[in-house]
Amino acid sequence: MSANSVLVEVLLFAGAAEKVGKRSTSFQLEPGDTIENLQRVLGQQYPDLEPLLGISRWAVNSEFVDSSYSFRSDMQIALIPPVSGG
Amino acid sequence: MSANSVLVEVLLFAGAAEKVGKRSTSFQLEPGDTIENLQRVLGQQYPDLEPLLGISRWAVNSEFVDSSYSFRSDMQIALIPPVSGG
Amino acid sequence: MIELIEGPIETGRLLAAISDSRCGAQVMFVGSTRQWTAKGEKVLETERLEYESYREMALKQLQALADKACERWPVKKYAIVHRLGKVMPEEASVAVAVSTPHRSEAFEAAKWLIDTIKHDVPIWKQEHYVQNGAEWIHPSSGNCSCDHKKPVDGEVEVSGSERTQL
Amino acid sequence: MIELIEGPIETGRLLAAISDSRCGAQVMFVGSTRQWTAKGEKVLETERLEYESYREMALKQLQALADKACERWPVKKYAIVHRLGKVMPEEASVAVAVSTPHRSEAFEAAKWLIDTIKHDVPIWKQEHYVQNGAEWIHPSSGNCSCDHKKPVDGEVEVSGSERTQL
Repeated sequence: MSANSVLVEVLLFAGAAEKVGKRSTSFQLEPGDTIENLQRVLGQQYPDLEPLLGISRWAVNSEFVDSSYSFRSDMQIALIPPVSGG
Repeated sequence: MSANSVLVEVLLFAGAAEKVGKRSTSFQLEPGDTIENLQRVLGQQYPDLEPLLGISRWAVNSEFVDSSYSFRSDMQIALIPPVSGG
Repeated sequence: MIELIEGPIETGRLLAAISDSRCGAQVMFVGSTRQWTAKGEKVLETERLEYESYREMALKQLQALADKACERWPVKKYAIVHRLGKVMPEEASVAVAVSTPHRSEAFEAAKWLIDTIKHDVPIWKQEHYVQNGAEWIHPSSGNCSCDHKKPVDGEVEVSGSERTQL
Repeated sequence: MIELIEGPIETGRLLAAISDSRCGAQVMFVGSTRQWTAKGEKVLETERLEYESYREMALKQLQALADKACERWPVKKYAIVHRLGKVMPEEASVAVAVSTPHRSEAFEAAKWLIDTIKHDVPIWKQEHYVQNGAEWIHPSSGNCSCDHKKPVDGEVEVSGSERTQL
């Protein structure tokens, strides 16, 4: 963990929150880390989440982002499993 | 006019009623006469109706019929100018 | 529910009538009097519409169309109400509502019903313009804003001779 | 009007909100809890649905979709209301209503809105079956009953492992 590492909170919803057992979880990330890195760490920590992770999207500050997105501080990060509103 | 001729009442609606100046009009028809005959007679009697007659349909007993339809007695005949409900 | 009525259309009644435990989708179309209509460069102002029907045939045709919609799509319940007489701007002249298990079929059935009603049910509107008198609307075939027959935009009256000054 | 609410959806409020003197057409879609769902040979009975959302993002996305609908079609007014929490059979979970000058564009815009809402707005339903416990619904891509992406019929849950017994 470098001196510049950031604490990132990830919001969880629906089936993802159920698998993890809570509605958010935190990770220490390095500058330059991407969504892809975060997704790998999350899957290692919560193997039950893997099937859902593979078909979920990610949002940063209420906008969808792709997996190459790299983190800065002050971001609201959310795992968006396939939606089923309506 | 033969002894067998029938008195036929034709219901008129909307622009057709407006052109003719009444909501129905009667004609003496011969057995075997068709919608086509009726339409010709109606057009001769009310020339103002001609443009509308050309694009109207006919109904007998609340069903659309084509111009070869021939009359019997006890029928409700209606001229149906292009509809504009909704 | 199939009705021709003289007073205001209460859309809540239609939605209540089509509620069905097998259905997840309801689509309702409401047609209302447009006050302002763009016609080329001009904008025409409508004061009111007046509807008349050949009631007996209109009810029979509406029932036949509803039956056909239930054959073509899994429509479980339907409600069709057309208002007759004067209909002021923003007031509803017609409402068509259907319920189906899934949504795409509800959209299709409701659209087909209103398109077909506008072509085959003996109801007519007389448009009363603020400045141009009144005219019965008799769309010539092929001049219809829906894609039921030909996809040509805008309803056109039969001819100038159909217009009468109030 | 864009709302996420906890109580019943009053559809009359939506229709009042979209009334517009330039418009002759209103289309409203109402999605409700289906009690009985055919699944292969079986019929499943739903006791209730429970909805949750990522509220902040859902409101932002709904606004973005409404803006896009107004760009693509001449939508003059719109109303989108989604209910959260418990929704019992035959109760409405979502209502989408638009007003446009003519009807075909109202059908298109309303259909596009509900299709897109179902794909891109972070709201989720948990289906509570009478006999089979509860499961969060997470449709795998390509398994959707609408034609938004692929026209395959029926929503399918991610996998059996997603099912939890109550």
